Amino acid sequence: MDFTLSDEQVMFAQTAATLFGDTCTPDHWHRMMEQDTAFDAGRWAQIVENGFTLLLLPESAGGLGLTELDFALIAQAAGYVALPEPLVESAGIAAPMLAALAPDHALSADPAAIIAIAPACNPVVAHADVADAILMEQDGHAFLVLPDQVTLMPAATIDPLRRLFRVTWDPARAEDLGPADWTLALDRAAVFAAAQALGLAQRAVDLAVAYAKDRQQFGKPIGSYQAVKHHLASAQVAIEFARPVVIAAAAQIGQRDIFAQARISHARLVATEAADKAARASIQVHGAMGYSWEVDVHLFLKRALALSGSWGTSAFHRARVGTRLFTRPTGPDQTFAREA
Amino acid sequence: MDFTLSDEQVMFAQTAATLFGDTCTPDHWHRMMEQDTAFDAGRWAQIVENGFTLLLLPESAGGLGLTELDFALIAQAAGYVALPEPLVESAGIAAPMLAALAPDHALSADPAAIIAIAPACNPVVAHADVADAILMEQDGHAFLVLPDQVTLMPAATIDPLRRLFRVTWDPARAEDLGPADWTLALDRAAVFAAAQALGLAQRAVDLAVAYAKDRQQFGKPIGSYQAVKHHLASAQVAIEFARPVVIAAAAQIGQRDIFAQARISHARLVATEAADKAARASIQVHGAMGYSWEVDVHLFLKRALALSGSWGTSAFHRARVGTRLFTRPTGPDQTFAREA
Amino acid sequence: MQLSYTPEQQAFRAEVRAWLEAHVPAHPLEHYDATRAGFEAHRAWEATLKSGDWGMVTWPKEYGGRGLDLIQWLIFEEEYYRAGAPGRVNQNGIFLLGPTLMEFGSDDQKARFLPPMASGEEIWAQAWSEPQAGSDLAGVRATARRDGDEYVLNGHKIWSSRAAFADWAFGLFREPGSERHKGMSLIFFPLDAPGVTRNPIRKINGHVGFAEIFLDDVRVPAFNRLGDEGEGWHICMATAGFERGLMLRSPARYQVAAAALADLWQARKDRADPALEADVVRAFMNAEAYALNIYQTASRLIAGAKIGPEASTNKIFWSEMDIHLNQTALAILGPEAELLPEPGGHDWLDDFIFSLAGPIYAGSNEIQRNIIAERMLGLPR
Amino acid sequence: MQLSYTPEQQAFRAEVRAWLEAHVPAHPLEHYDATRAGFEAHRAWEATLKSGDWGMVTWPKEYGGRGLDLIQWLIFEEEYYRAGAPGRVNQNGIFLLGPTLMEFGSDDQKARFLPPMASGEEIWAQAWSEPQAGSDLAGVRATARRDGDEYVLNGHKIWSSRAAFADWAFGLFREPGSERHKGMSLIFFPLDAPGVTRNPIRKINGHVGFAEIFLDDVRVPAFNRLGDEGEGWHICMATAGFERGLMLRSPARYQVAAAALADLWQARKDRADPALEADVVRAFMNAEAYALNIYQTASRLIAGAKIGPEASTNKIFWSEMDIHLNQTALAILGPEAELLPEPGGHDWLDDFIFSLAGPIYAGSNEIQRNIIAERMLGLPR
Repeated sequence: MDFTLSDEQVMFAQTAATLFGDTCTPDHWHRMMEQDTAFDAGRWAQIVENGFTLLLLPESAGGLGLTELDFALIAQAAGYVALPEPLVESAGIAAPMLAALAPDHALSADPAAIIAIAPACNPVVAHADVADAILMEQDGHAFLVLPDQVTLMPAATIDPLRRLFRVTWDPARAEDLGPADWTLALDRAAVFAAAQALGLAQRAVDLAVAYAKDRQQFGKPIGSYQAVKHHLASAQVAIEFARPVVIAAAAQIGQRDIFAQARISHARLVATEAADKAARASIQVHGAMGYSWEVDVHLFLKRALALSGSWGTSAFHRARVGTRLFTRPTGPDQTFAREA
Repeated sequence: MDFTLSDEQVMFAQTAATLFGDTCTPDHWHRMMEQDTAFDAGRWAQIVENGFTLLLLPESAGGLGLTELDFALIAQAAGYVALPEPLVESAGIAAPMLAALAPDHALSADPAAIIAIAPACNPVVAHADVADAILMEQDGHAFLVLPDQVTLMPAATIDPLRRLFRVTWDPARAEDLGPADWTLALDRAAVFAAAQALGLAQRAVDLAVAYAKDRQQFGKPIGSYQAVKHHLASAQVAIEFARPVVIAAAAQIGQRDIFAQARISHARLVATEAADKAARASIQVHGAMGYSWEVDVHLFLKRALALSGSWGTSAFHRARVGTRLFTRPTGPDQTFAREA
Repeated sequence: MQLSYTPEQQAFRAEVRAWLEAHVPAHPLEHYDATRAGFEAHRAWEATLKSGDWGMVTWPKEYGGRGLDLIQWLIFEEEYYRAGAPGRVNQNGIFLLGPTLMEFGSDDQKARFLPPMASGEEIWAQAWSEPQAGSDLAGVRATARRDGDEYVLNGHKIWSSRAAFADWAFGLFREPGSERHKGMSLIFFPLDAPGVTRNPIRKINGHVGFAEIFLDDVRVPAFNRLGDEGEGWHICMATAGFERGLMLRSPARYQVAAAALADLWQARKDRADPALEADVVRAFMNAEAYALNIYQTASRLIAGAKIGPEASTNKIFWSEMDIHLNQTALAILGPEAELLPEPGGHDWLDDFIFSLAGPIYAGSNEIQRNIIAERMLGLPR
Repeated sequence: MQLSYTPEQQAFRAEVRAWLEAHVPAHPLEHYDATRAGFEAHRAWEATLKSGDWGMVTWPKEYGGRGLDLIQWLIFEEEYYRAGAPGRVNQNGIFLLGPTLMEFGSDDQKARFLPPMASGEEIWAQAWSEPQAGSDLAGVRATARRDGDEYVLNGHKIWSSRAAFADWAFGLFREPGSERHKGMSLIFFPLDAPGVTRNPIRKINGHVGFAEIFLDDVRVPAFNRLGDEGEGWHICMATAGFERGLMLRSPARYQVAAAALADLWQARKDRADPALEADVVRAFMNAEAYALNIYQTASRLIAGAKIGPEASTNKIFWSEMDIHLNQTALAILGPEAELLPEPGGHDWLDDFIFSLAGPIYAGSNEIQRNIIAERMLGLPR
């Protein structure tokens, strides 16, 4: 039993955090929004260069063969900067599915390839405009469709750094890759959404703390008032008790049983709730500033909202926890129990 | 349209508040608890003398012929002192039912008579030990049973000033009063529970305010800290937005339609919630003192708990509001709408 | 206690309903804060209202109003929201400045400012906050230097509602060198006066919602000062009471929203989380409770009572219920919550975003809780 | 990261389970705070534990412990709660005073006090609070006047857990004339010493839960002072850290409670509010999250980290989850919520009442939120 990250994991995550932090700054968000784009090709190239897109791919396919836990740490760092690029969707969910179904596919050999993914539960497809291919779910199969085989209708969304599309496609013209493990895809998506949400939540708190130290009212910093302190302390408590769940869920995803799935769904629920709570507390602490477009807290609120809706509703995830709770042994010796 | 109380209503309620406040003091609670009793015969005599038991009875039966609104104001004053005696159960619910079913019954002629009432939804009967008779629900009928016709088994409860009993009785030996209006009884019980809860809630806040002004920590009264202020302000908000619902519910009870019933259930839900919230805030503000038997806040918490469970669960009352919401017109012109 | 309408009140409701049915635009107007065209369309709507004598219904007749009592006002609002009539671009005039002018203005000031305010010819912005003076309004730094019969205004106002397109603004200015609550005056200035620069500020939904105003030696006549010199704080506190209180937030808007939420639930409950029904019922109860509270307050005011710090409880209640209501809608929408609505669809997302401003503006909820604790409950400052 | 137990850990679990199955009393003991008989029954249980070397499992062997690491401690606790073993009357010794003595005590003090503490021969009460010193512990007024080789103790302690029946107490006393954080010493005194009077205090469930202690010229040897004279505040803060933190609140108790809640739900869901299922699932998730958090912290501490202000987040989380869990149970019970249980039934009512103390004791949640804001987040005091 050892619930600590390895030095390598911490270092790799730190590399990602530094890269993201250097390039995905408030100035950069503003520039992207002014230019009405949600994809920075230069940053994507750096992401590819650093090997982040290869992380989950098997070594046999030229990947790094690392684990969902390693990727979750990167996803958390991506959340902390509200990363616009589809690192999580492509390298965390779609590419591993493609590699499992068609290990020799040309797209699997290209670490820069962007693959979008469309499970039946999502009404729209994220990042379809920049994707080199899309994995579509139908009758449990995965179909690979190329940009010239689909019609994309933009679906306007609240998150200015996220692009969604309704996709029209013809299964007869697409490549049927056969039955796919959509549950694994959903589990990965849920864990990485949770990890991003942790990053979003912490950034929202950090932004508010910085503001509250600086902003003076009635002759002292607003951060010295109990009301402000307690808003932010409560948000931090939510983060502290979501984080170990997310880490455990990521570490146990390979277990592929109802215990792991319940933990994954638990992680998704509480991490997105923490992000919503932290973002709203942050807006409140920022006062009117927090309600303005200029101050970037809204980006974190909006991304949290997006992550809470896709890849299974909250009711779906709560039901998975309920199934585990009501049909399997519970109690203090069951925390790390496995399916018999 | 006039949403104000009459001067007579205010004065009558003030009379009750003064009587209760003079006799039902912290010292008196403590004495009753030491003597392990929940009934003070002297106070009951004063209640009777002041006509409070006659309030809802028709003038033809020697009553005052006043309304549920008048009685609700008395019930609120009773809540403010956590009145132990069964004024609400007997004079507010049971006696009017008896008067409606058997206007010439000898018990109706006795203003001091205590009548307990046992709807099917309650697993136990309150105050059965001091009752001159009990109205039992069976198959929609009301049966009047006398003390020598029942066996009482005490059911231990959390509220030290409330006595509950499981009642064994034989319908064959009881007086069948025929089909009774159990819905009206429940409506009255719910409104008066809500009114008592308002009183409980306000007392809990008032006790905490008095303590917080006095208690010093870190060199100033704890009531000057935002955390304490905001706990109590939030409780007061809950009270302020329960009160008009309770008043309107009491005033509209005679309407006997789904609109009135939804409002009654609404009143019961939010007033008992306000009492729970206020009592817990009060305990928290009192710190360890609030957790001790000596300080009386616990009486208000416990009575609120009792009122939340009897005469229909919260789910039952929420369902009544839902029925009105989902089957009748809603919107801003419907606040005071009636069944067509 | 009489919780039903008189025949006169029922007739009045019918009159309002008929007029609105005949006059409310068939298509929603563009938002008044979004573009000049939207703003002017709303100004035209104010003129239409005025033409039917529905502009300033609670104002006394002598000032261009209809002299309605508060129950009639509530009925008017119910019908107004029920009809889906346009938002009131004139809100600052109706609820904030108009009543303040009536209470503190000279006869000449009332004659000059109230009629064009009532007709919508002059639309007003408020200019309370400054970058360093938000919750702490006594921190205002903008100055009004007296120069003969004029004031020379300098400073930087922010979060001014309507200021992007409005004609006039009113704000607090202090005598140079004065401090905190002293030496402040409430002064009106035209937003097209020389020396005034206004920059729109975008809200987090991306739409313009406020402006900041820079004043650089803006000259206005001393006539534009409301009340005595240095009385600004006192007057402003009275105005803040109006703003927080009964008048600004009509219960009808929440009842309309709660009804829309119930419709959303009915339409989607087969595929939504069953646990959300309790929240839908709760949203309805909240809107009802708010309406009942306001009816009660209105009755008390008609009977001669004065509104006190309980106005702060209203602010907290409506702001929290609004967030809850919209969060429930988004939860029902589930995977579609992040999508903007189809044209003509209810924009729950925008309502949610707007609701987040509730606990912040018009006195943050933290300030309101302090007020409740100190002025209602009597806890020490 | 390895989220499964080693074969050694599994074997250890089996060993604990077997021993507890053989030794846990068949019937629950009377509560240790309720009567002398209940107290002594628990003391006897401590002796039984000691006989199996299960008394002070986390203490080093040299002090009569078993020297378990924190993961083993968690496994022990899981089995202990799973077996429904008696509450630990020795809690103040195990988690508060024992570790503090090991860190700050002299060798002679350790030799004198630790062995009887480990065996249960001497049961300890804590005596921190005073009527005017609750959250503000630096407001302590009780005095320790030095008189040769002795201290003369005077004052009034309150909310002392176990003090009604315990043998010894430890508390803060100040040098006469000293103020606030200075001049305080941590001193042990026998509760049967001349000049000590103790009055039991009833909790809101009507049971004795604390006592107040009056000290009137109580003489103790200077040997009974832990650490240097005037170092009491420093030592006390270290102890408060132990109390708040990892050690006091084992996750197993909440997991047992969450499992019981799920059983209650399964048994009654046909007649309970369907909306409560979400709360039952939430209670399970909370207990799981708390356990995972503690496992993570235990792993970090084993790897050499120190526990910091994040202990305050634990306090808030467990206290709030405990209230939520018990409120959910009462809501499921509906009309029966106010009734005390049948003999042998789960006493949700008492658990609920007890949970309300959670946000108050061991540093109120208001104080904990201040600590999180100031020490974790770096907000100004």
